[in-house]
Amino acid sequence: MSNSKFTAGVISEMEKNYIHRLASKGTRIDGRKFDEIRPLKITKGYVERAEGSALVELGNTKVLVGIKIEPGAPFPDTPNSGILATNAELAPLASPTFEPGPPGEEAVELARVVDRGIREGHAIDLEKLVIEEGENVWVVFVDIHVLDYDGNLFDASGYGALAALANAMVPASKHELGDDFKLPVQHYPVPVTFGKIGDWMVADPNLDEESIASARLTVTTNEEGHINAMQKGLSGTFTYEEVQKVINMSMDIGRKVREIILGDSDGKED
Amino acid sequence: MSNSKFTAGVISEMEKNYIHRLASKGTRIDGRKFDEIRPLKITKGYVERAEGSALVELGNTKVLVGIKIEPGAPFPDTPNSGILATNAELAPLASPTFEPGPPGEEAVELARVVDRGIREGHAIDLEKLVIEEGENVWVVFVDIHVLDYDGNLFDASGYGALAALANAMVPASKHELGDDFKLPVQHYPVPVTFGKIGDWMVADPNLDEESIASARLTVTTNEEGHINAMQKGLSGTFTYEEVQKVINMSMDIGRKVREIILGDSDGKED
Amino acid sequence: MSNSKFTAGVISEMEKNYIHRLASKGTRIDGRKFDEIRPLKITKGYVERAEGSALVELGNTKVLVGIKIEPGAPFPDTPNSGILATNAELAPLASPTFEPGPPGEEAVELARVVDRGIREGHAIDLEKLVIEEGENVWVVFVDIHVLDYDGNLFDASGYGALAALANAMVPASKHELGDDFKLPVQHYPVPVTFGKIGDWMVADPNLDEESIASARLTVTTNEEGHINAMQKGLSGTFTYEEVQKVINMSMDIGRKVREIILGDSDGKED
Amino acid sequence: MGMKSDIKLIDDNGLRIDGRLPNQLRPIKMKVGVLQRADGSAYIEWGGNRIMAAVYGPREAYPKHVQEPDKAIVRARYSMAAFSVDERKRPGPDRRSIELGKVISEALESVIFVEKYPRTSIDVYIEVLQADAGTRVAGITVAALALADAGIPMRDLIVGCAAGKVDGVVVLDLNKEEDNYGEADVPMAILPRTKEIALLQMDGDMTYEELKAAMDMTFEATQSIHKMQIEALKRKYMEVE
Amino acid sequence: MGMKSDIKLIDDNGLRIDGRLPNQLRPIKMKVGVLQRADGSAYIEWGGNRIMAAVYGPREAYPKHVQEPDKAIVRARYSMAAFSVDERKRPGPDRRSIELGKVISEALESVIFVEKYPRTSIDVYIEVLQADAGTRVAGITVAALALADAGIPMRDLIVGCAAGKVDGVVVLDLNKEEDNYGEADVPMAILPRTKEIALLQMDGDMTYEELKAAMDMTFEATQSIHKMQIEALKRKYMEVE
Amino acid sequence: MGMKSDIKLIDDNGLRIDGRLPNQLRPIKMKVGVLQRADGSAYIEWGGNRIMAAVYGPREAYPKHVQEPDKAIVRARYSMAAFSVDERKRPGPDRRSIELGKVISEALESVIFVEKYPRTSIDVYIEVLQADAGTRVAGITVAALALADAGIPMRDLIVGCAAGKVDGVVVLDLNKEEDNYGEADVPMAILPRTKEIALLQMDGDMTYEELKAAMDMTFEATQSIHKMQIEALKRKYMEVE
Repeated sequence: MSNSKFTAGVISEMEKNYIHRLASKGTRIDGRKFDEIRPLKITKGYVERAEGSALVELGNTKVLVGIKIEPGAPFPDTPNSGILATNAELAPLASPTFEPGPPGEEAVELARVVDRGIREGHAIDLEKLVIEEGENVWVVFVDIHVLDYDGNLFDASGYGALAALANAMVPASKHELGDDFKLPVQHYPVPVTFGKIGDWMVADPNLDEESIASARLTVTTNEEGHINAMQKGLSGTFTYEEVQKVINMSMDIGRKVREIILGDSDGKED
Repeated sequence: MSNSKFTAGVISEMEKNYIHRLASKGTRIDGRKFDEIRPLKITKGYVERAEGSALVELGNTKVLVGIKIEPGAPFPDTPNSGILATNAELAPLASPTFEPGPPGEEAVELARVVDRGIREGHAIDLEKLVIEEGENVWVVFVDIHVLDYDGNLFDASGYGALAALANAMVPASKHELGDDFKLPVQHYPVPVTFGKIGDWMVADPNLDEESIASARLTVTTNEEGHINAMQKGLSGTFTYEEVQKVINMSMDIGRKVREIILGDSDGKED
Repeated sequence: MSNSKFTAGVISEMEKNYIHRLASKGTRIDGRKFDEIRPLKITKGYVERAEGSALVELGNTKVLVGIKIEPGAPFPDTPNSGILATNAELAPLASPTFEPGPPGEEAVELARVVDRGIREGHAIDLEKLVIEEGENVWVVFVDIHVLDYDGNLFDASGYGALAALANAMVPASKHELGDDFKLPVQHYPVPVTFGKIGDWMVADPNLDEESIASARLTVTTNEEGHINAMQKGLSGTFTYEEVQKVINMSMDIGRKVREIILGDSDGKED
Repeated sequence: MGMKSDIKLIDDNGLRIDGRLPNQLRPIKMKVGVLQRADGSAYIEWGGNRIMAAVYGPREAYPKHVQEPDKAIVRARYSMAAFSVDERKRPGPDRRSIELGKVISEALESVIFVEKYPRTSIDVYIEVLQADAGTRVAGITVAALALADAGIPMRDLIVGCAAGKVDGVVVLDLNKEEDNYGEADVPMAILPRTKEIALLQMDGDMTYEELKAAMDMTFEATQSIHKMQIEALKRKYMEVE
Repeated sequence: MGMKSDIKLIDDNGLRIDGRLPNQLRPIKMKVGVLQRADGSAYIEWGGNRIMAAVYGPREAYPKHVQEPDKAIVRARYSMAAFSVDERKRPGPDRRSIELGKVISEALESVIFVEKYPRTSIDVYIEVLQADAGTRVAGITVAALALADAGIPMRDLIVGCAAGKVDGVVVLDLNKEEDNYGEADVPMAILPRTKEIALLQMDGDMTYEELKAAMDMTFEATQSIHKMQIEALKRKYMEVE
Repeated sequence: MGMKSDIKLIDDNGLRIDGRLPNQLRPIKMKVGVLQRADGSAYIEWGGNRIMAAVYGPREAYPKHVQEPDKAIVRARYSMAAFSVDERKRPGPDRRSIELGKVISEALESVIFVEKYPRTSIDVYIEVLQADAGTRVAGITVAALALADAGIPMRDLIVGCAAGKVDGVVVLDLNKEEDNYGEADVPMAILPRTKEIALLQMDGDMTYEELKAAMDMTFEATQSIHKMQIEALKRKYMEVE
């Protein structure tokens, strides 16, 4: 199914033409360059009682990610590994098109793409989360809560997850399992998403751009310049060259975003 | 959401005016006084194979409550306490407006209000239901089955629950855990509900009255005159004085109802 | 509810009259005799990785049955017995009237009728599937996957289940519980279904016949000529004599089908 | 059917564990018109079974896409109260309830003049308050009364009853122990006037002769159950007059 | 309410475990207009509670069969983020959330001029991001601001607050420990102008006099909370001008 | 991807555990028109994968609110039989199936002339009967045949194929062990005529150069898979003539 839940009725034919015309002149509806993301603000520790949390504001898109860490049984085929579980809620307060109820395919895709980025980029050293081999390990729940939807949830959620993980403590003492310790985060795989508008690739599309993009590509790269995950979306196509271009731009932007995520902002919104 | 499932299309504008006019003359559509409940008949032991049961007829409203008691694991934070679990089914045979399917918000509220009355009034001495501390306790299931709906399910269900609990045996021998024993019931918190019609408060509203009431208040009091639970409903409001008046009347009516519940009627409907 | 999901809009009034007229002349729309089933082809081992499997083609009806066998806890009341669990999926690829989603009442009835045939006919010697009494037994999952729907799913599914069971191995070595061994199948209870068209009983009704049948009767008999299960369906009725006639014909047809099921065809479709 | 057990279900005098003869029914009591809101209702006690049935309709079928242009749809819902059985049953329909709802719907439809009420539904709710084997046939029997009480035109007053086999003996109307440890169960629903069979299921292990004996027994029993139905209806409508 | 514990909730000086006097509120901060997409929104910090509310509507009610011909329907949805509580909460509504959504909807409807917008819905989403007891009354308080921000005409700016009993003392605005180990909780919602009661629940054990004392305390507190609401709205709309 | 293991996936001769060269496909067999009821259907065996696809449509989209006024909607449903994998899978869609259904729908829509059939749906059902890694790309490949068999106008016959990295070597078309214990997987769907990329996912760890090598390998392989598609269609339609 197409992404109609995200964009239904958001934009008129006239606006659509206007955005295309701007693109042909090298600019965007909010004045950004093609490879420029919106202002990014990350507030770590927004929810003090969660084991880790971060509020991400990417332009007007607002996502809160909270981490809970609890002991649990390991999967039978990975007795020596902690568990990562990622969930996304498109809370209906975030958009008139989000409805209450169980997660739809958009929420499922969002959760899985964020999960793959963290998992395949080995962001967390899961082997350090074993309490007793084969019996008891730490389960890391990453819960993504979308609060205000103005496009590009993949990136906002991915940044929130990384920032929240980076700031999370394993609550060992609460369970009488020794001292609390910092969640072992070893890599920072950063997703960057591009929308294809006409023949142009624009970074971090906002809602208006997302509504008229023919295709979407998210590339997750880590601090070593390796690629950890990709996800193409929508019913348009990319050429080989376009994909290569997007990968390169994603790496560049990813580097800058990683610095912001690793920044020492820590505290509540004022 | 409003209580539309309960009352949709039940009453015409003309009947509504008629009921208001009667109220202004101090009487009600079925001739009762404002603080008079409908005839109440309680048949204990209606379902012999349940651990306890009671059929309540409150006017034409008919509710069957059954108790099942089974061993189970205690909640981690209350290792020294049995468990109370209350469920309500608005069976579709009881009303043209009840539909098959999982419990709606009306059934959930009903179950939770009855549950709170029993729980907060400490009707059952849950500490006497521990089999092995932290390992095994008795779980008391209170299942409310609405059979015929003519208004005021809160009270009919609450009376049925109390009567069924009062008549319940813990089936210890069946589980090879010693002799059966009477469920330890120590308090009798009795709910009484009033509907607000115009500026009048009427006890035990029937379906017609419920349909036109602007607000509803249930007050649960015990044999010591203490208040254990309150629940206001519907989109109308009460003044402070009205609430006080309802509480006082509920205590009075509750005393009489408690006698009927504790009465020795025990046997099947003939 | 009627069987509208299966047959909705399948057949016109004209076709209906035509089939009735044919029946009155002793024949059927595809030229078969009343007690003649469609060509039956069974391919055992179609899915090599399942513990057992069979693809059944009964005319144009196509059903794939797969068996998975895993260790699990026995039911408390049968500690000395393995477990049989049967499930049916009316996959939406099989018919324009099958919809994605949880099993509807047709799928539930299909699974339960196939399950009863196997269970009540004691096809599997479940007592030989105990690993450790009261602790661990083999659970036999029979999964029916309907691929192409041209009528009479009960029989096609039943034949597939028997053939797949007959060809299943218990994967003991995979779970370090000794050598693999053949699933102990001791009886072959074979279902045969008749549709009632006018006053005629036709064996193995195809979709067109099913759509106009007033009643349906499935009789499951074993190699000793005993009856193990019956299931009447649809809103028409049978006389006592009609039931007797159907039972007798079912036994006859069942004998022939049993030979095909026990045949040594084993391998993939070419 | 067929759980292994050492229980002797038929004693040396040929009597059953509840003292009945092989062809003897359990005690049955029926009452018509037991609920106010429903368009029709009835209650039955049959052995340890306590079952209530209510009928709503004919009423506009909802949701609209289930409507049939030329007839009423008959929707029976069979459900068991959580406390109706030994071990508490989780509320909500399980697979058994779904199947029983389907076959009971089909059986009831066979007697209702559905073509009189196009685009409507006739909803039959069967609530098992206490279960003691044979609930589906008792449910059909009491549903027939509720349909009559609702004034639904029918070509016959349908009756349900079961027979089966325990300890090798063909017996009528199995109770819970016989159902659990017996060898076969044959629930049926009969149109008493024409003797048509509207519901027929069977599970277990029976020879052809045993099955015929069981069916014969049931046919005979349904005639006397039918008389009780008529009496119950008379009691209701005599009180009214 | 009423879990057994050895925790002393009121110290020898009559102070509570967080140092408050019996009739003292926890710190409260409010902000109006915190979300872009919603028609109205607001945020509240109340003790350790962090709650966001958004309003959509009046908009055509969907599905159509819930529409009322003569008024708007008010649908409040109360939900808690998985990470808002000590032990992770499974996403999706539980029975508590369903009940709270219902009573909050009824309370909010009491102040909205619903008859102005027939066939529409006014959807209020209350998201508890961090929970610290009293979420339902804080949720109503912040929802009132979101409704005002959405320009929904109301006859009053509704305020929620709770009182209760801990260690035998009637206290205002219970925190988490007091809620867990105290003896009673009385959440209320008040129309500050007319002093009407739009939400009233209670659980625990209280005498009539204690209950009146608790209600009096709440009435007084709602007046000061109401002032904070007005301030929060002014801050938003002064910035705008 | 990336479960720890001691399994050596590439031997000293550079061959893979199933004896293939790095750029070698597993054996593939395709058949068009395998089902009677569907408007179009096809079957593929690809290594140990056994997958059936059926197409229904264009038909009126249901429920109505999903209809698009100016085009058909393409709804692919990916599902795995309970017995298709080593440990029995619970029936019904899991999160993985839901995501795959979404990305496959989008990929298929890229080749279908959806604007020709407003207000309709084109439903594609992909049933994995046995799974052996690469099911999504095999599923797209067989779905293309089913769409062609249904006569749906398309601008190209889309082809799926994956490449990846195992033991540090870039390889084509991972099998189950390589998928479980390898380092990266890059499933793609290509329009063979224009070489456009309609599906692209990746997970694992790859350098930019490795990723390019994997994509190159896939591009080349899709050309030969495309020829097999054409052959399969010819076989069907030659038999017909």
